[in-house]
Amino acid sequence: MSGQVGPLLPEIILLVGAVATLLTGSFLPRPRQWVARIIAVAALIAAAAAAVIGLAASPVQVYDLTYTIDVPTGVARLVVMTATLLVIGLGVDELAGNSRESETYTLLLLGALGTVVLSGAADLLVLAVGFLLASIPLYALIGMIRTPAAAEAAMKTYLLGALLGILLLLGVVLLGGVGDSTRYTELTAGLPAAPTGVVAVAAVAVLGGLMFKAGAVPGHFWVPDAAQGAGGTAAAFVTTVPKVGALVAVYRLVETVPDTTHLRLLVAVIAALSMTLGNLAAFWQDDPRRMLGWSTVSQAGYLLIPVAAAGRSDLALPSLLVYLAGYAVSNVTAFAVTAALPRFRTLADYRGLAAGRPWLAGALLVSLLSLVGTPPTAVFVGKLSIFTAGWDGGLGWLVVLAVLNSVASLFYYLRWIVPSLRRGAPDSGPLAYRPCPWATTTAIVGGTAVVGVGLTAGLILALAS
Amino acid sequence: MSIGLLGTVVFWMLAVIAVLCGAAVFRVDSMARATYALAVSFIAVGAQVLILGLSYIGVITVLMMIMEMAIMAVYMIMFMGMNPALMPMNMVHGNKAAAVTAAGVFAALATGILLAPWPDRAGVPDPDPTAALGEALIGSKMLVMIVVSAVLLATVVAALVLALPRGRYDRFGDDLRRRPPADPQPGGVGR
Amino acid sequence: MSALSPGLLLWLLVTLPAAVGAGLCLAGRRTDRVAGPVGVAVTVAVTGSAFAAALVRPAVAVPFVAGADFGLGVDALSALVVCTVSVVALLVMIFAAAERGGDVPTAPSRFFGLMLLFLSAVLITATATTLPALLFSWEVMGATSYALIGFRWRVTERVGGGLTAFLTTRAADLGLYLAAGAALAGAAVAGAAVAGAAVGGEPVGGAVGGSGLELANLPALPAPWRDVVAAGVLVAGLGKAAQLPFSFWLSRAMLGPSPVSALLHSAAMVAMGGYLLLRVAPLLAATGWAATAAAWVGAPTALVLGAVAVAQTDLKQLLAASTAAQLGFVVLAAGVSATAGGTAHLVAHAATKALLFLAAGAWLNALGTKALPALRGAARRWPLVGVCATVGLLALAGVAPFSLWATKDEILAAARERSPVLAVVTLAAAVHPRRMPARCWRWCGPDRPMTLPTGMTRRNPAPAGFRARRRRRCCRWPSVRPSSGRWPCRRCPAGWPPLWGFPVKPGRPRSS
Amino acid sequence: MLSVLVFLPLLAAVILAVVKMPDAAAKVGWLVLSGLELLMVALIWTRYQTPPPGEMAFAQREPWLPGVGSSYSVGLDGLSLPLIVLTVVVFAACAVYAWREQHRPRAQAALFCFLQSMCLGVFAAQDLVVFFVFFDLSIVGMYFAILGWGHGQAARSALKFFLYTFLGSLVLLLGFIGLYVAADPHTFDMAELTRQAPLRDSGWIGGLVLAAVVIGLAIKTPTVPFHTWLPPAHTDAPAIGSAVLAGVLLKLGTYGFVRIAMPMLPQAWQAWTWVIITVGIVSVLYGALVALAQSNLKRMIAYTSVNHMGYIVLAVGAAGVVTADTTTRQIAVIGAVTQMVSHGLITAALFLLAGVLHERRGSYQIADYGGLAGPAPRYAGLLAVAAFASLGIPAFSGFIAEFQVFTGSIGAAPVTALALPGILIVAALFLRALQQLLTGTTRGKSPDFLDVRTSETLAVAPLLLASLVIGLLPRFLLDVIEPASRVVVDLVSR
Amino acid sequence: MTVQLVLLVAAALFSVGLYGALSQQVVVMVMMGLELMINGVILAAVACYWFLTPTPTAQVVLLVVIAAMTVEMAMGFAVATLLHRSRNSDMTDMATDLSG
Repeated sequence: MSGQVGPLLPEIILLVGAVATLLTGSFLPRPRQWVARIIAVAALIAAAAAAVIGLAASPVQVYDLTYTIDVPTGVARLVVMTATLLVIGLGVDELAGNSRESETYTLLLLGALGTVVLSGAADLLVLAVGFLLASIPLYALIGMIRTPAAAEAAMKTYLLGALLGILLLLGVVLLGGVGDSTRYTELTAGLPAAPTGVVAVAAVAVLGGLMFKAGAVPGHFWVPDAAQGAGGTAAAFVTTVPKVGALVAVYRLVETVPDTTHLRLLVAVIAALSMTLGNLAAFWQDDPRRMLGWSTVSQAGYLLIPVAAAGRSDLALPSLLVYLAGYAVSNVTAFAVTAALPRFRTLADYRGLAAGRPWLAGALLVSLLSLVGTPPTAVFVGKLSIFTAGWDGGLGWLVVLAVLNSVASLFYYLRWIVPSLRRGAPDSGPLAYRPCPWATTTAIVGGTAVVGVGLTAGLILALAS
Repeated sequence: MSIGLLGTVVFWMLAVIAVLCGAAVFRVDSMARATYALAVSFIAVGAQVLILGLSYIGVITVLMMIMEMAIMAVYMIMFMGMNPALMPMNMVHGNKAAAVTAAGVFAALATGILLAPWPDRAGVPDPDPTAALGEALIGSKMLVMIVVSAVLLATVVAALVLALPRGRYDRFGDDLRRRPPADPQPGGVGR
Repeated sequence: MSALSPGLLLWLLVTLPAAVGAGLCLAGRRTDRVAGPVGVAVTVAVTGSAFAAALVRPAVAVPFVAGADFGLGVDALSALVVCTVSVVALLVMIFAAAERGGDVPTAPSRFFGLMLLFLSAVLITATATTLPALLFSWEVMGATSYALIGFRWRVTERVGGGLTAFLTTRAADLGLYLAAGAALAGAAVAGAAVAGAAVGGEPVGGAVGGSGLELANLPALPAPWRDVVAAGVLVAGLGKAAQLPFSFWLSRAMLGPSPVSALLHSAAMVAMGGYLLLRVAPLLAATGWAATAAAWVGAPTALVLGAVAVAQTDLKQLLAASTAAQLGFVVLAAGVSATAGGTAHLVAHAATKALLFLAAGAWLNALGTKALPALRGAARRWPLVGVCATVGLLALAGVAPFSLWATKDEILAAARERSPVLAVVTLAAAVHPRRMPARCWRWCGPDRPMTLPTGMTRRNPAPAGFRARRRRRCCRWPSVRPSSGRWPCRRCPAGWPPLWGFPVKPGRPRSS
Repeated sequence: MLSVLVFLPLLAAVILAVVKMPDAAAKVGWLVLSGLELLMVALIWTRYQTPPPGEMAFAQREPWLPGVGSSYSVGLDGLSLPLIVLTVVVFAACAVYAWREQHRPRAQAALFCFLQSMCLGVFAAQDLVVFFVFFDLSIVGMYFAILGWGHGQAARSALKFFLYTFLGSLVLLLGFIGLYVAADPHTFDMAELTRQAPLRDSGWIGGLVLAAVVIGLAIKTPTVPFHTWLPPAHTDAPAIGSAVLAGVLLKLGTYGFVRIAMPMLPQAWQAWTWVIITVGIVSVLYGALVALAQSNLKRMIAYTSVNHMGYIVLAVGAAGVVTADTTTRQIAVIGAVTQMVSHGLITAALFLLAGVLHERRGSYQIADYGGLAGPAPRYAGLLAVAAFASLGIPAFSGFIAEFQVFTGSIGAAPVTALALPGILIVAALFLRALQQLLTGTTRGKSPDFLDVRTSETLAVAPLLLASLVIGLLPRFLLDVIEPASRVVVDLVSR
Repeated sequence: MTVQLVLLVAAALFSVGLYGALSQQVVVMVMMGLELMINGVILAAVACYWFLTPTPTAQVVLLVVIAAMTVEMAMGFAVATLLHRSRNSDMTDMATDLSG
């Protein structure tokens, strides 16, 4: 039952890496904190490697069936590791020499660990603690730069997270109470016999908590604030990584809870609300990060489509994973561009980017078009497959709505793309200002990855199905 | 297994106390009193837990709550500069909406609770629940506790990062060699 | 020639002028010097080929669009028409090549190029045996006529004349498109009826579609489709032939250079309208109603436009109106199945009208006007032209020894067989032309010295350079004496309904 | 071979975009690429053998997205081969025309190479996802072409274009997904979907999927009432952008009708064919009438595109009237495909010539010019020839196309004769425009108008020559199209 | 004494806490509301343990809830401190820089 260390190697590496980063960082002089960064990066790479090995092995459930290591967990691990690596890459310029650099890496690793635990949880209690582990570093990351805006964002995130976390706990308590167990395997058997109303309320409560992590309605209020107020590193992390674990967790939850609760329908409605609200709110934003924040809300809506089709379509799970992978890379890349130009806080600032910084503009273009869902970028295959899964799962109306939303989203992404392609003033625009090198490199790597994932998405799909 | 008549009576008295004190938290006119009311509410629930046979958990609930209230008092004195006993307060917003929401939630929950066909008790409690809990913690639920440990680590790091404006480099210099640390207020607490 | 196979001969007949014409157009100014001689030479060759083809009677067909071949052939009817066309064209070409002062010398290469293209289109029309081939040349004919009428492009009015001509005839051409569709459908129905269920498998462009679009097979189409085809062809024919209600375009088309007018309206475009109806006369007859309709359009046109012609004071307008009127007889002939008479009338009219147009053009070149009052005495000044014109006019009037007298009688006879009322109308129409030459003769006759109204240049909207050039030309004609700018207009009856498009008042002369 | 043809321009685009080089080198590179593509496409044409029904020539299939039943699959038949050739020819003309481009020529060359690759990809695609990928990317490429090299209100027009066509492409994607879901086993493979015709007995769902596919394609085509993006996009696009947009991109929509909508959804197509025919008739007449009302040359040409595309819609609609005779419907489809090629050649030439106006004098207003034939006789000649070709005068390809469209359509559905006046109106508007632009006294912005340069002539003349060749000797083209059209009609009659 | 009655008490606590969390302006007071909600959850968990599933798992649930409470409160204090230091305010309503 216990002591199965091998399959959990990636998680263990992350935890050990976090501790090692923290301890090493505590004793390092300020100019040499890069050592902590190396440790963190090494831990992530090692964990990713272990995750790849784990992916090759057959699915297994460890710790008395409370944790599942299967394809979704494996893909989520890889996506989380990759995204966190990219986040560290884009954050070097901002963090290097910062007095909290090593703590930031520690928190990033712990947050990543929490997300991975969420994605692998096969027990409501593991889910609950995973939720905590994924949430708590977020508060600190968001507030890390200590500006008033960051503090405000941290506060909002905290309040919403605590409230919805309690809701999740309530759901866990009730499900455990009526289902005789907290393990999914037993809940699947026990819940159909339990009072439907209670199960439904409890499932909705758990779902509500997870929506906070996914940044979807109704737990979305913190996302744009965090994206705008937090530092570039934190913004990229909190809008990208937690979603991965949360959505896989929701997927497992939806598959566990009996059909009689109509949880799928609720998920579909949440999906519809998220994508619509996120898009509508993003329309007139002038701060690129805040716009991206709202766009991630709408992306969460799209991501919920395959969840709503869980079990109804063979493609539901593969499409979710593909979309997650594509989304993570694209979103981090877009944030990397903002991190490369931290002084540019309005869309108009980006005027002339293509002329002055063509590579950066290329990365921006690719990542935003990917978020729109343009082939051959990463999200395209994701969108294609989630639409297919949604339709296949009997959610035609939702797919139509998603299509309309995609078109609408094009509008505000273009509000960012178009100025960056224009000719700008030579003395004030990007030409006069040197972008942060690490973030730029990360953006370019990310942009390449966006296309790469798009072209090789077949592998992920094949792997997942 | 039953708790007997006396247990039942005490249980309900505690329940009434818990709810009334809970409500009082938002009715009294000072933060200190609110804190005490909250503490009483928690202790009442902790006692209920004890009555229902979970001595270990009941005790840690009570203990934890007392500690927390102490911290809260310290916090208020430290940062809010208020005399906790006397400061009148009325700091609410959206009162009506909040009340309606809460009432609605209660009504919905109550309806659900009353209408739901709750299942019968499955099995009997362990004769020694604390031992059973211990076994579960190192057995089937071990992973939960492992993750909780990570959560606690994260909490420590996160809370310190947020709460402390001055890090180690501010105190000990960039090479961490300055002794004694440069603190505005001497005493080694980093302020 | 004898070495050539008949098919090649036919191809030579139609492609030689097209190729040379296109080449001349493309070459632009570079071939201006040789354009005239080349044009005449090619037309000579075409005339030779035409007569050869008339003897050999070749027929060719190559696959063209889906469902139909591009078929050409010379039969008795077309042999006559092809020869007439080429001879008239030769005459016109020679005239144009010899022209010195008129429109042509401004851009001879373009002019002869377009003329040759036009000639080619006419020849294809005359020899077409399938609907696609017919429509092909039919529309090219319209387009080249547009370019020729608007040849002097600096004068907006002239281009406008071309526009009117093209659009009007094209509006009528839509009938041919309709006819083609209906013919195809009808052929398919017929083919399905014959071949049973074997429709799906056979290749497109095979027997079924192809035969349906052959002109000779049109009368055999099943009923509803045949009527649609007949209607479409009828409209197209009437449009080109400038019959009522399409006749107005012909009046505007008179703005073109004289050789163009001559070719267009004697043996070529207008005549082709009549020719088409003659060719499909069996189809018209097969439907019953279409033949009657043709007859009842032709006869009134002859009557009304004959009257219009008499009222004209502009020589070219007069001739144009009379062309429409004469074509009315041809259409009538088609309607009453008097194919032989109609064809003869067509040919005779072509010869006559070419003569007259050339005479008009000669005078126009010489005098700068074609307004009848201004032509006073012209015949005496240039006796040869005068004699020719007189002969032409007499022929047009249907005076006894000339050809039109005989042909018109034949048509009349056929009409009488069909319907007495028709015959009466036709007879009335036949009377009109007899007044016309007298009228022309009165104006152009030997009495008075001719005059050139100076007002003409004053009113002309042509640009300064143009005007200067004409003044120079005027100076080369010392006999031209300025006189009063007013022309007598007492003879023109006011108030012809504008429906027919011809000027109801004498108006200002439309020359450049 | 086919894949090389498709992806070589993409490779060139990447090289042009990434490698820093002088502008002249970029232009030469683009020309060389165009030459190579022309050679390759000529080779493909000579080696092309009509494939048996249900199969493709030059077929290639590689696994790509096995999870969703999609693979990289390309191939050619009589429907796609002419359009592939058209694409290469039009882009080559653009490469020549752009020889004198001053504004960021390297980026422009890269972008158009990219666009060329995408357009070729759409025509070659034999898998719906591949089709969609190329389809969507062509929109993106065009958007940047208008945005980067347009004039006037280019940003707004480009956005309108993008939003409209992007919506169209996504609706199309919905339709594809519908087909995928209905197929058993689920697949995006075109040949397989065509074989299955999955929604044959599903009643209104088939109609719904067809509606999605048709609306998606109709927006791209565009037909009334989805055409409103077209005129502003054309007006503000650069000359070569307009040429590509009208010459090639519009064909993506109509090609989709014959390639996807008709063979894969035959019964729904039959059921809704009267709607298609109606839309076609309305597009023909409305496009012509609105074009007649334009005072801006480019807008006028743009609206004639709506009219010309209407003929195609009309014809493919008529092809769905199963009660009619097969032969006539085949002729209609042949006419439709011919019209695609013809319109591509002629309209590209027209737009390039319109671009000359703007390049010289900065205006497309017809009233600003007059008597251009004086200072610029060669320009006048080219424009006149192009205009006549466009209005469907015989000896040019437009006649071949329209004749077949009408004979076939009228034969299958006599009501289509209502669209005949379209021919007349288009003739009227073109001749009127010619009259105002070219004839009369030289006035307005016309004096000292520089006649066409060699590069412009070399760009435009081959397009018109190609149109002339097709107009005079259409068999070489029709022999390729006919077997494929027969297959399409057989498929839609199921 | 039934599960319904105990759960009703828990629901009452939860709702009162919710009211507080939604209505209070001071961060610490909001936290008190949240704590009351957790209090309700604890009671519900105990009820579930006693009346429905008297298993060790239910005890672990309780333990996790308490741990969560502790952790959340710790973070709450940290955030409140941060807010207080950076904005000199601990009122939720005064932090309105980020909106839209």
